[in-house]
Amino acid sequence: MQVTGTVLTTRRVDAYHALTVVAPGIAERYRPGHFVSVAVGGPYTSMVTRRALSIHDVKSDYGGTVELVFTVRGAGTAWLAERRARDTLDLVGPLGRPFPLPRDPVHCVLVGSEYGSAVLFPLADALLARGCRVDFVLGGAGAERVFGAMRARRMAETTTLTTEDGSLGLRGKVTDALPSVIADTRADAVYACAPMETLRAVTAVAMEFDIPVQVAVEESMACGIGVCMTCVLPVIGDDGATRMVRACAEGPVFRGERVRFEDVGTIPFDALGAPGGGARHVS
Amino acid sequence: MQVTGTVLTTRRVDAYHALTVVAPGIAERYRPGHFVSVAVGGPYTSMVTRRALSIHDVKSDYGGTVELVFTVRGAGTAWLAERRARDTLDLVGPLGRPFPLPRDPVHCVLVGSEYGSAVLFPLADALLARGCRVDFVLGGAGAERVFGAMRARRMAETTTLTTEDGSLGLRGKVTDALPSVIADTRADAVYACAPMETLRAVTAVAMEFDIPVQVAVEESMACGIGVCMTCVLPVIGDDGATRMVRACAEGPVFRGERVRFEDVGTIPFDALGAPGGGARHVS
Amino acid sequence: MSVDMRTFLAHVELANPITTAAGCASSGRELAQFFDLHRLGALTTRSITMAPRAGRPTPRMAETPSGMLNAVGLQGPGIEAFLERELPWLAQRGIKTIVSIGGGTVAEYSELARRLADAPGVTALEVNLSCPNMEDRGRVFAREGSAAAEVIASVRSIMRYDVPVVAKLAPDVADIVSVARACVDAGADALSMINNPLGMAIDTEALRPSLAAVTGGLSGPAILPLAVRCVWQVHAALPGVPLIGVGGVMTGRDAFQLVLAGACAVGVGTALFHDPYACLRIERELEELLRARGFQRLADAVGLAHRPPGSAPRHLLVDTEESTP
Amino acid sequence: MSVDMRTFLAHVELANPITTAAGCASSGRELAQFFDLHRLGALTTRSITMAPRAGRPTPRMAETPSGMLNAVGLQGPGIEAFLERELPWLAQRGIKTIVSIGGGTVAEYSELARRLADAPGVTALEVNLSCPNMEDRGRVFAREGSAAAEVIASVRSIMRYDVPVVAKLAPDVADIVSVARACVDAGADALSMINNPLGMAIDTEALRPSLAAVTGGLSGPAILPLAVRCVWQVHAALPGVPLIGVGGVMTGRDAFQLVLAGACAVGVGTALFHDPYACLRIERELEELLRARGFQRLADAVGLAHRPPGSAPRHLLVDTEESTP
Ligand SMILES: Cc1cc2nc3c(=O)[nH]c(=O)nc-3n(C[C@H](O)[C@H](O)[C@H](O)COP(=O)(O)OP(=O)(O)OC[C@H]3O[C@@H](n4cnc5c(N)ncnc54)[C@H](O)[C@@H]3O)c2cc1C
Ligand SMILES: Cc1cc2nc3c(=O)[nH]c(=O)nc-3n(C[C@H](O)[C@H](O)[C@H](O)COP(=O)(O)OP(=O)(O)OC[C@H]3O[C@@H](n4cnc5c(N)ncnc54)[C@H](O)[C@@H]3O)c2cc1C
Ligand SMILES: Cc1cc2nc3c(=O)[nH]c(=O)nc-3n(C[C@H](O)[C@H](O)[C@H](O)COP(=O)(O)O)c2cc1C
Ligand SMILES: Cc1cc2nc3c(=O)[nH]c(=O)nc-3n(C[C@H](O)[C@H](O)[C@H](O)COP(=O)(O)O)c2cc1C
Ligand code: FES
Ligand code: FES
Repeated sequence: MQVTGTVLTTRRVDAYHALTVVAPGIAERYRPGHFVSVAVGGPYTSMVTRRALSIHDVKSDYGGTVELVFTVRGAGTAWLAERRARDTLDLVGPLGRPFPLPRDPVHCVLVGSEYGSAVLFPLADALLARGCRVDFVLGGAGAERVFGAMRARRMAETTTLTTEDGSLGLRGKVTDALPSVIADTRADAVYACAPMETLRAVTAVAMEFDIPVQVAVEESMACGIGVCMTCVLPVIGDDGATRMVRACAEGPVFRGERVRFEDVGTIPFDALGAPGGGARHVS
Repeated sequence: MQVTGTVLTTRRVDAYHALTVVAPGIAERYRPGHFVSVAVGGPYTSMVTRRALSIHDVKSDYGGTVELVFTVRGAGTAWLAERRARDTLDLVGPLGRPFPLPRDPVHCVLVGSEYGSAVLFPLADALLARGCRVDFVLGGAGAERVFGAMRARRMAETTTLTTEDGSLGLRGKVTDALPSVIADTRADAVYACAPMETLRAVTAVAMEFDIPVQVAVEESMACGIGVCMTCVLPVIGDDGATRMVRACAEGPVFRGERVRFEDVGTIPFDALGAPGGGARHVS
Repeated sequence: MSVDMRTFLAHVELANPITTAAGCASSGRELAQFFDLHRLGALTTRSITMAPRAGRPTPRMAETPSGMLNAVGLQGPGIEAFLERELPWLAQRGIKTIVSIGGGTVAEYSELARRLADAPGVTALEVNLSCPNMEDRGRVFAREGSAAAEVIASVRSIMRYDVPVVAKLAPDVADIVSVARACVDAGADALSMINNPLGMAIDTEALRPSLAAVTGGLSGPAILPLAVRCVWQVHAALPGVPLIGVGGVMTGRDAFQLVLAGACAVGVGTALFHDPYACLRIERELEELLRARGFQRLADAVGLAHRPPGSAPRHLLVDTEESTP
Repeated sequence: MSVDMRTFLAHVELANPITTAAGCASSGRELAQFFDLHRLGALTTRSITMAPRAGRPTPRMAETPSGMLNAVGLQGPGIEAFLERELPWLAQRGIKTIVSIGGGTVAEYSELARRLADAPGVTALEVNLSCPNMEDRGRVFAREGSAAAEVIASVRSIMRYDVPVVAKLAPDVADIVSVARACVDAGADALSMINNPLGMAIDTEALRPSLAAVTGGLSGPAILPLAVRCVWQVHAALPGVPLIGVGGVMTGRDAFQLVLAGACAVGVGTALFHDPYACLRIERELEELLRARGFQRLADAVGLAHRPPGSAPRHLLVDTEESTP
């Protein structure tokens, strides 16, 4: 659904911007892992595409609010960073396939890098509500780019932090720390949100431990609602065939081992409908 | 020159919006009749052309301010109407040829319609400073569209108001009132700023009385600085030849009898360089 | 007083002039989550190809000033799956459906037409001529009148007489009227224009083309003036031919420009990416603009801007003031 | 470390790659009120015609999303007055001047070239081929390779060998490369692209075309992706030919896109209407972008985006982060 929400609060969280927006309909339908798409630039803007942002939090005040956490990358996020309380924001959501939750009270490791961590906190809440054990591995380039360390510490059994410059926690990447966390916590499942390269490595680790891994991917999106076909990546289906599927509609959450990370940005020769591919006749 | 000015105050004046902008360099160079061009829409806007607005007033506070008075017509002026104190505004100016002032302390009638009146007040100041007598004829569709009546009354010997709906002053147009004002004040010259149709009629009246008339015209402008050639109208030169001249660079102020009002929006067959015209060989 | 928004694509009546643009509404189901598809004049499908197609590699899109580039490469399930899963879903719900087809040879377009000839639920067939012609060194059909005409003639001969064949044209030509004329002479019942002009962006960080496919189709408001011009020129030359105006329509006012230029229907593409409800909003805004100008029927506005200067706009009963666009 | 911004238009050296676009800087004097014209790589004049021209009626301009339409109709004083008043003013000041010419017949272009052949101060001659060919039912020269080539061949044969002849091409063609090739084969020393694609807007209040001339040329950021694509395609096909990239350049980043696509010089048009200092700003921004990426010479960036994927960007000594564009 589309909502013209009012910005309630804006704040800086370390290197990130956080916006809380009143958006009752979206908050109500929300599940952890959902994202929204935000119109940027105001009236008469030259920016025609929306920006996809994960929902970091929903609250019930004012009929329902959503919180977005983002980093300034280009013109659209720069505009968003200038929003102030009482400005209006045009959101479409909740979008995408949320994180599937385990039926049983299992042990889960939640792995987040940079702003990717933001989407994991409501997931952690949902897991805790089901009696799961939650452990966090959060990382970033430097201390101020590790999002949510404090909150993680309050919620989780353990929280492991990594930074590439060593300014906070272990020096290195989240995937450097992950194996020992999985081993120590006897984890049954991994959830991750991070850049594609990191998700690939997280998936490799989880597969090594032979435990399921759910990853939330990020692909350039023009519509966010499944109609433009710009956000595709190669994913293996239940039938074993690779298809170019939409990150916005079939994702952004996928089972890690199903995503052909090494082929992202290409059309694998054996994908359904690949040019000249024998796979043409699979369907 | 180009100035990124800060909006000092915004207010409504009857049907109009007024913005005072700190723009020292422009205020300093200003002469009555000058205009500025304003960038609209903010960063990443889809509006690529500036909007031309007459300077209504300059003051010396804050190193120099200019005041603009405008009506909302389309998207650009709608955006301008939303500016608030402390916003910045990108101005180029002062532009155009200002009103020529008489050497002697003559009697002048200043005729303005709608927001066109705005540009006449600093002109009146300048005329008064030279010892001229000033009389105003101001009009509009209705009472709230007659700009500056109070101020005119304070400055001028007489002020005649006209409205088309009769809600203020005489029912009718400024040109209905003009002949008797000229006669009563024994006017030596007329200055006018109004829609083209009105300027044409004002010019006709002045010519009937055989007194000079200076008109400030309004033409759709893409650049305001004389480089795009979109703002032209047919004007008779000193040599008697008609040329398509730029309202922004050769104008916006012209001697009324030189403007071929009835041919505005056409290329008169006898204009210099008119298609197939014998005038090709005039130059 | 409500405005009669009905329009005709050849002899097929649509309840209103607004349709989705080909390739911008996927299978239709995605938009159905947002609104009742029956409220569209028609739904236009993505361009269906013979074989399933995986499309082009990513990145497939880049934002440009008031526009975007796309290089999707006709990703889709192929005609088989379309006939099995997508078309029946639309047909069962009675949604007016313009099926778009794309091919690399005249034979492929013809085969697609054959497969669709007896399928229930095809309101009209739109032939996407912006596909590379494999038999002419990949030159796009729409850029060569005779190649375009050959496709249309063959498709027209195959489709049932009561299913209009719409030729979809591209603006990247020296003379759109001659391509339009060739298609109409070959039997096109209507024309749709414009498809995306070819554009490109370069990523100034990576120092490479922004799109994996290097070039891509430009869409969005940036191209509205090109669409208005093409519709105008073709309507002037072929006033009897129904035109679907497409290109950069974001508002009812944009749609109205195309209608005044000569379009009897209007396609909405990129706007859907920004606003899933765009078609409904645009229809409402267009109706409001017509009403405010005293039109009783959309049909009276089609091509109206062509009337000679000085002639009175006879359909204007009232001339009301309009607020800010 | 400053970047070497010099560039060559054929054998003519320009101090930097930024020039005004034809018809967007009037006689030059207007901009001289704002900055020293010597700081331009070159000033390109409006297209000079034989006779004085009054141009088209007003309205001559309409704003469109991220663009504008113009229908000025080459208003200007004619070659006589140009040679008497405008060119000497520039020549005396030693301002590098690219003189643009426009005509309706091959003979007219040739006559213009003859008049300019001995005039001092002509750095290069740009042939505006987007003029209607009176001998071919008003078909624009730029849309027909052979007509364009005929003009270029004649002009080239007349101009002195040391004055480069630049053919200015339009994007409204099915295949810009073939027109480019025809012009180069006919002797063009360089190419400039793109001129305005033809567009149109309709005034939805008046229910008439917004421009008195009905159609007009589209310019501004909206067309940048078309310009990048044309420059890219032509540079790929004719890598040795110097290209002036023009179309929608508002920032150094836009100019950089054209440079990476293959332009060795960049024309700035519509941006001047918004910002009289645009050329200087764009030059500064472009230099800054090059510097930040470790380029020592502009020349090393020309066409760089064509390098095969995987090959290292050898000119990148440092790979610094960039802030918001
Ligand atoms: C499902 C999903 C969730 C996301 N959640 C967050 C989040 O919570 N916080 C956050 O900071 N960022 C998030 N991103 C990334 C965010 O969408 C981009 O940073 C943002 O779109 C960049 O916009 P821009 O105007 O700053 O950059 P520009 O480069 O100007 O954007 C130009 C165009 O490219 C698209 N684009 C560019 N980069 C990306 C990207 N990485 N992903 C998707 N589209 C892109 C934009 O949508 C726009 O259409 C998410 C992306 C996806 C797909
Ligand atoms: C010398 C001069 C002085 C002016 N002074 C004033 C003033 O003091 N107060 C005031 O309210 N208005 C003034 N105008 C008119 C003002 O420029 C237009 O109302 C304004 O440009 C409309 O912009 P918009 O975005 O609202 O309309 P839009 O219709 O969205 O404008 C679209 C484009 O057309 C141009 N345009 C449209 N109408 C006009 C017009 N009437 N004149 C010039 N350009 C136009 C705009 O500049 C823009 O490029 C003046 C015009 C000129 C030429
Ligand atoms: C992502 C995308 C996919 C498209 N796919 C098709 C297609 O399959 N067939 C087709 O004829 N046109 C296709 N088009 C072109 C549109 O139908 C339309 O002609 C064009 O985008 C201009 O309209 P717009 O500016 O409203 O998007 C596509 C456009 C976009 C943006
Ligand atoms: C008002 C105006 C006048 C123009 N006049 C000419 C001209 O005389 N000769 C020419 O070759 N191009 C002319 N052009 C085209 C420009 O030189 C340029 O190719 C085009 O506008 C694209 O660049 P831009 O987007 O930077 O304006 C004109 C463009 C505009 C907007
Ligand atoms: S973003 Fe459009 S289909 Fe996914
Ligand atoms: S507005 Fe550009 S020349 Fe007058």
